[in-house]
Amino acid sequence: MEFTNTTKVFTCIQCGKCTGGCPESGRTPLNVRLIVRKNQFGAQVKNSHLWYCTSCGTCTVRCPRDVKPSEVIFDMRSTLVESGDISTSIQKALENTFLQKNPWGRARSKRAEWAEKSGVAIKHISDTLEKRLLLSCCVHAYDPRCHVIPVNISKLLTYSGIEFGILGEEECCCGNEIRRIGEKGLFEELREENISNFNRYDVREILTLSPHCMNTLKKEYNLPKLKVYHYTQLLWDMIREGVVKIGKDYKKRVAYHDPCFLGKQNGIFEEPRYILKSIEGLELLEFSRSRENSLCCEGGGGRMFYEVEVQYERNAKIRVEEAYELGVQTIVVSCPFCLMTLEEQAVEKGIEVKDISEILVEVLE
Amino acid sequence: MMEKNVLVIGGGIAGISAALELVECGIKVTLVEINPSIGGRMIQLDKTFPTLDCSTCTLSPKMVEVALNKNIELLTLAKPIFVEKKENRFTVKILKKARYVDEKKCTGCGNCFSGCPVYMKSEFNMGLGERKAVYIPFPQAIPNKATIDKRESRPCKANCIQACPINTNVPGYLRLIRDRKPKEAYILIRSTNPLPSTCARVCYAPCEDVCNRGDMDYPIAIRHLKRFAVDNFTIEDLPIPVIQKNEKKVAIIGAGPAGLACAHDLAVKGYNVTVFEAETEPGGMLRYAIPEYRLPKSELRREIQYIRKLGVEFKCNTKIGQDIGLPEIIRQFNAVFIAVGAQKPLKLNIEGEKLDGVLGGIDFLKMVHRGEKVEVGKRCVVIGGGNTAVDCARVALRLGAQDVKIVYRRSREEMPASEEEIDDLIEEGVKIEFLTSPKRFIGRNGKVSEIECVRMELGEPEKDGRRKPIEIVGSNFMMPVDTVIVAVGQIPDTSFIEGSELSTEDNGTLKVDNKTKMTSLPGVFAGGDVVTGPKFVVDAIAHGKKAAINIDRYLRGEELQTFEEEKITQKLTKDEILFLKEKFGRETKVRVPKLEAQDRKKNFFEVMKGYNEGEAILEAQRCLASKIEGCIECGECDKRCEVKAINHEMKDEIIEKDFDALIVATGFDIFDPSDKKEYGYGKYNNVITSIEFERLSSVTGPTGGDIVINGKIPKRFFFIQCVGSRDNQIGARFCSRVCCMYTAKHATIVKDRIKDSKVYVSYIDMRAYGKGYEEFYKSVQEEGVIYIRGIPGEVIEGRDGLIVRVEDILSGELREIEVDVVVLACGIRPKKEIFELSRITNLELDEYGFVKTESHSSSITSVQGIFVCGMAEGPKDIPDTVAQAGEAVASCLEYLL
Amino acid sequence: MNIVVFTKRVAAAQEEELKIVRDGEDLDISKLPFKVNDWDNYAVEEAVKTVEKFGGQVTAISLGDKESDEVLRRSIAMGAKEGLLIRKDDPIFDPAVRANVAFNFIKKHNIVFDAIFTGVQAEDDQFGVFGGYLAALLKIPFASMVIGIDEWKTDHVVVKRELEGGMSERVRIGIPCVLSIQTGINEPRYVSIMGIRKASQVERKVFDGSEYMENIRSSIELLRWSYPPKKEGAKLLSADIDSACRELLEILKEKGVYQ
Amino acid sequence: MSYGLIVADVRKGTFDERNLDLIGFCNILEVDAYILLPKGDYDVDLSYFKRVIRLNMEEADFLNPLNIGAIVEKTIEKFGRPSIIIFSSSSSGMEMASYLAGYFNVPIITDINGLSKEEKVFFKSCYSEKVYAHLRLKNEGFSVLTIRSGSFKQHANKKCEVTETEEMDPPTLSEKRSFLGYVEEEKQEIDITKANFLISIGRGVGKKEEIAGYEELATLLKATLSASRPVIDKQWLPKERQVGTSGKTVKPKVYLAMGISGAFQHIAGMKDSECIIAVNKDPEAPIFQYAHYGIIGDMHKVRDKLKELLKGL
Repeated sequence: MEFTNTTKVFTCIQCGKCTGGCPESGRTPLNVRLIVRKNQFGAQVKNSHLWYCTSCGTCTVRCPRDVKPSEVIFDMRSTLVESGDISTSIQKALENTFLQKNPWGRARSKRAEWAEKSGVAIKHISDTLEKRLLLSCCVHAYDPRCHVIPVNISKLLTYSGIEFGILGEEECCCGNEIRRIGEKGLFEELREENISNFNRYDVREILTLSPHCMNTLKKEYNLPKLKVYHYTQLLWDMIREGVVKIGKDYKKRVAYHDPCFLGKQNGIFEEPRYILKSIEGLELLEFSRSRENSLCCEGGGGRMFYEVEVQYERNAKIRVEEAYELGVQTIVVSCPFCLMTLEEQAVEKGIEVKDISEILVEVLE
Repeated sequence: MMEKNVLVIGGGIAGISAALELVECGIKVTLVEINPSIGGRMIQLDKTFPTLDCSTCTLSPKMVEVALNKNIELLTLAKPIFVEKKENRFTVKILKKARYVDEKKCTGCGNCFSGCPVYMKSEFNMGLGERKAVYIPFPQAIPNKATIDKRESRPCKANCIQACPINTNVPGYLRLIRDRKPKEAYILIRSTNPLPSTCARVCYAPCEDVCNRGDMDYPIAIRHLKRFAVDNFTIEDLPIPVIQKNEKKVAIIGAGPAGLACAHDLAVKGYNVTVFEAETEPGGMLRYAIPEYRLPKSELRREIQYIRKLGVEFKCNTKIGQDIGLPEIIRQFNAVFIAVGAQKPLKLNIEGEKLDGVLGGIDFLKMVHRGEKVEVGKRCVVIGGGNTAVDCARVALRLGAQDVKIVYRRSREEMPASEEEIDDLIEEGVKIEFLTSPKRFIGRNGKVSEIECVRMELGEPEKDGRRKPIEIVGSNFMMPVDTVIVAVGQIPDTSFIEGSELSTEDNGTLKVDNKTKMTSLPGVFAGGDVVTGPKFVVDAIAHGKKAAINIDRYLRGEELQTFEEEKITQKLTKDEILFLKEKFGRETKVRVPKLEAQDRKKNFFEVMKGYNEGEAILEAQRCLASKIEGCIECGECDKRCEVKAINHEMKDEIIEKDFDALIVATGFDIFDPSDKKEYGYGKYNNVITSIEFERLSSVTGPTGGDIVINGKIPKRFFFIQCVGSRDNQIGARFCSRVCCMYTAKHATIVKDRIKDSKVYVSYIDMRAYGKGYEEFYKSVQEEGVIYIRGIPGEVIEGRDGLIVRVEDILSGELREIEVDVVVLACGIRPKKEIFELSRITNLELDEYGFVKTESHSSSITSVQGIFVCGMAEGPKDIPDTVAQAGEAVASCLEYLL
Repeated sequence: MNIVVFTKRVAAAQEEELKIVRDGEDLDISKLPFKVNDWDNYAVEEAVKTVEKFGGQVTAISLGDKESDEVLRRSIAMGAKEGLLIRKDDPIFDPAVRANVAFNFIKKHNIVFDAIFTGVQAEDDQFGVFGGYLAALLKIPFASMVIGIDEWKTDHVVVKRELEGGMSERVRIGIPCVLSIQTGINEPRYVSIMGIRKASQVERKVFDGSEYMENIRSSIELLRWSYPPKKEGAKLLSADIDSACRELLEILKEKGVYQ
Repeated sequence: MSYGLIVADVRKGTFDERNLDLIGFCNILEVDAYILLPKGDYDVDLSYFKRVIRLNMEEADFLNPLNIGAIVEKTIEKFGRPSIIIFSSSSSGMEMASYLAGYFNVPIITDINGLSKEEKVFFKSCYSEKVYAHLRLKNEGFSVLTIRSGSFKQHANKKCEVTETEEMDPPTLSEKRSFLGYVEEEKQEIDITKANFLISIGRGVGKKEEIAGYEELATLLKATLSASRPVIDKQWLPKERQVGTSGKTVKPKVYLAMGISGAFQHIAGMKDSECIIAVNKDPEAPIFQYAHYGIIGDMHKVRDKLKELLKGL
């Protein structure tokens, strides 16, 4: 296999910190350090090993040499993608994204189906004055479980008189996961399509619902003039400024699970917690592994579309067990990937998993 | 040859070595050190590698040598702030920070530390131990003088101290509560108050009235915070001080707050104190007038019990002038303190006051508290508007009266009872008939059955500023009643003075010299309500304490002290308020927890409940004095310093001096691993840094050399190397050079001190350069220390300790190792101050911030006449540092001569 | 060895609501995304795999509008040597016509091949005729539903054909021949966007489709479109488990998965 | 009067039920049904046909598309031109039909599933059943048609009073294609994507011990067992049996989902199945929105009942 060396692999001193912090190492054959090492040598890496990476970014954030091992892995994946040597489930996701701008290949025309559930009038971005774009993730758009998130946010914004618009059918996958799967060309196309949409409608700020979208828009799109933020940031502002008022109790023991793309990769730790702390009766517990050290749910980096071949105890399951031992009744998340992966495991433990907007909508006056 | 003068910047091993060598060569040296003591990092180390010599033993003599050498001028707490090179001389301005302790007077005795309520992390012990705001960093400090760590001035005027009749150090104990030291807070309170628990419940808190925080939002709930301190202290555990008994006997008449306070203070001073009390139990009004729901008697008894333990004898059921005469007492005792209080209820002097069912307020309360059965009937009316009236009404309610009313002739504004008490009363369902006055009591069969009342209106203000109530003619009405309690005030009962030379004032109080508390009879003092008329508990205590001081002086034949009653309190100015609001914002007062009205009005359970810790800390940190770092200028140190060395007015100085050359030996900083969240430093208290480990293992450290963490001796250790070294992300790509070896040293210390310990060291590659180092590394391994190649990715919480996740690179296996302690071998960072120094001296630094030197000579810098040695130039070990100091001196001499 | 693959660009309708417009006369596919016909994708992959194994080259031919160039680029990205577009902007619905056009094209340009691969059917019209029809016109042997090529010799191939009920048969076929490739015969490689971009640099020859239409007339008239009878959610079987299970077995039989 | 020439759908000596659709189709169009049958002992009621033409050739040769042209030529020579030549839309039917149409260069319509007799319009589905195309033949000669199975068999109810049976010698057989034999599916690796009939079990299965019962059911029904993620996660079935976005995408003829509520991820992996049958206790389970048939009931009870019925058969 041939590797591109766009990263700083040669500054790697093989300290092993990447492996030591990797949420997949020890339980799966993924050894980040070894992959970087082999990359230094141009030696063979077993293809399948590359797909264990969840793109949580822990190795990259912590690497003392700033080698960006995640990027090394994405580069190597991209070699596989170029050679066409990828699993059918990943292939399907990519082809679907090419075709319908979402990895499930669901009709683009149904992208804004959630809007009907909101019960409020949702404008197209072109019909708005402030050009504040609410950008949903493909997951929000097509997973019925996650519809509630854009629905809640649009309700909250509408009731608070905050203008926003959506792209509707024109909305297009942000490509965060696509880039991490290694399909750089497709990522570029998605980026171009999105940017041309933003330009066409003179979008001024983008309210993202998924940390994954926020991440790529902020870091990989080069949009210096656009303000990109996550909805927890806006919600906290709204609470702090009294635009929305919390009027009811939420008498439960709650733990907030930091999504990798919001937390460790983008440093947004406090806003979601502020929101939860401002709710009467809610007892906010902390996972031992929280904030920068939050345990990856394993939803990202294409893992949503690709199941690795070894079987092991999933992080989501471990996470739910941690919550169980803490006595948590509700795990609160702010990322659709986390919502889906954790909820799947939490059902059996009798723990609820909720998006933070779901809680907020419950306690509003 | 002209005398040469060299400035050495930095008092660590490099600076000390350089200074000592320079004076050897006849050069005069000024050694400036930014810290209060010289010694640098090396003095913090336990042992040095690879020889495992005691670091303190090696360095201390050199430090002493510096102190003793007349040719070394030592300036501590100092740093150069301006350097100008003129021809071959450097003009240097040195900022010498105020120490607030006169170095010449200070003997280093350490008395000042003990009273200081401000605990701070000890820099010497890397925060593992505490020091006070006034402190000497470590016993071997040079100079061995106290320093006050004053960082900013107190934003408030500390009126609370002034307003308190006994000058309680309120900011001090609030600070201690804030710092989770309620026991220390209690001790501080107790240092001026023998009845803290009582005051914590019933004091009228004049401190709160003048609290500057009240100028901003709400005054601090000081009394409740005192209550918190009291609740968190078991008085039974309070040790009896060593008392030097004398032969002198003092009689105290009346076991109320004044008497108790006086007895306490005199007993501590060694006097034989006998307290005469008419009632069956000591306590006075505290015992017999203040209701149980405000002050549980058990609390009072515990405080009195402590006074008994001090040797005070109580003679109860002994009424003066009845059971024993005053002259008799004066004859038997060397001094007397009269504190009988004001026990006689005032009368209304209206018709029917003698009827059955008409009771005096204080009499009523006493009856109840003696345990006598008092029938109040269904309808009870209390006449009066003071605290006694309120107490009577609430007691009557608790005794079963269904309809309790207070009749008061003025409006609520004029009511002298405390706001809080009035609120509670109304909450409990007592009605107040304002602007109403009784005209006469009408009886049936000799028992009161009705009151004829009349409505009042307010007229012109009287002398005391309150508006005079005037009867509204023809507004008379009848009020049916079963019991009437007249609580319109008390006066002292001074009948016992008959036949003595003592006399009373016109208002019936005992005549004393107000400034000394002595009566006209030498040796007979008086205080409390008997002198002042009904006042507050803390005023009585203050009198008792003042009397105690003067009784002591009297008995020792000293001149009596005169006490000024004047209180100066200062409000914040508008600008100050604005500034403080901006800085700290509005903070709501933490609500004082109390029993709900329906849960309390039928019983005598204590109404107020104490704060829990969280509430107390939250409230205490509102104190403006608690908002500042360092000294809060509470005055405790000053009180204790015998040589009066404390000087809060001291100012920073700038010393200007010329030098022929400079040697920079500013040393280094240690990487702060807080940002490496993955290691949990700051989150888990068993993750420590290597320098903290040094302190922990050092005999001069906080544990005296026992490696104890969280009260336990850890068995499993994990040392992580290269934390903050070879790290691009923090801009430190270099190897810190010393970590491999000092970690090996730590590992061997653990193995040596904890026999069955398990020690892991993780490393990237082993750097053991230097003579004997390789052998040292080998011997450490032979001791059973397990070296793992690979740096852990994270430290997470395990079932029974911390789990270190590390890839053993040599096997490619990810290991999750459970340990008790993780020690982070933090790397070397350039000293923060070097950047400033570089700016003022034009000294060039390398890309990391170390002083750039010529390649062939490691001490020659980019500026002629300025030399460098030690870590300021780059990471190196102690032998190299000392060697480089020598080289710097040699280069310097070469330059100078 | 030369393999010609016919590949078609089709509208991807699976996820979409397909709108019938103009009173049933037309289908509105303007908003649908277009893609390569799934079966053709397998055919291209099989052709590429075959030449990778036995040498030779793959020529991809598409009959369609100018956008059909996309599927040629894709084929090239997968490994086809060249791409030929028989450009015909009006869609040809009748498979017989399509086969005749292809036949004329092959004859006119004297295209030499050892085998022609087509997909079993196209996703849009679902005729499944083109390969067989063309083979007959060319008078060369044919096999459809090919799910495996077991042997490839100079004069013949042995292929596996999919039959019903999980059965398959093995047949030997002389070369040249036409094979209609069934899905599942392989796992088509992923074609990355980069790959397609690179493929764009290979020239695709374009031929005017009308030139091959002489004397060809369609005999099929497409009258209109209609929606199939509307399906409303799941048809619930009896509440009684016994009868529900019996009904279930009936359905399985009807669907031909259980005899 | 012209006739409809049915090319029999036979395989391994069996006369397939699908032929009934062809007969029904002829009946609706009111054309006489002629049938071409190879040598062999087929269990077929010949009274459906006006004429039965027994070809003196092996089944395998009969099913070879390269021979069908010559056979039809010979038939026409002998019996005149039919109006239509019809096949069933089976693997070989389609193969032969397309080749035959090309052989004569005549029009062909495949997979007919309905018709309007008056207009002579045939319906066929396009775009995966989304729409039907209404097609009319304009030609004068004959056409080739293939008929979707199950579409017309209910019309196969007309018997002919007289059935003429003719024997016919085959034409020269093509050597360019020869039948080598049937391939027995090697039962090595299970590939659920290739299965025709999947029984898929989900979280509702509850305990590992229950799995065996479903394996037995799958064996009885000759189905392949697959599962949704929770079952795979618990390692009750191997990874390769997982259906869903992160597992395999399947399109079997029948997908019998038992105890699967229908998470989005799962649906994405199976929604294109031809026929989805869902068994679930919860009538609100999302799977019912995608299923064609549903049984609201306990999956274990359904399993046991099915087993009972199958064993009793």
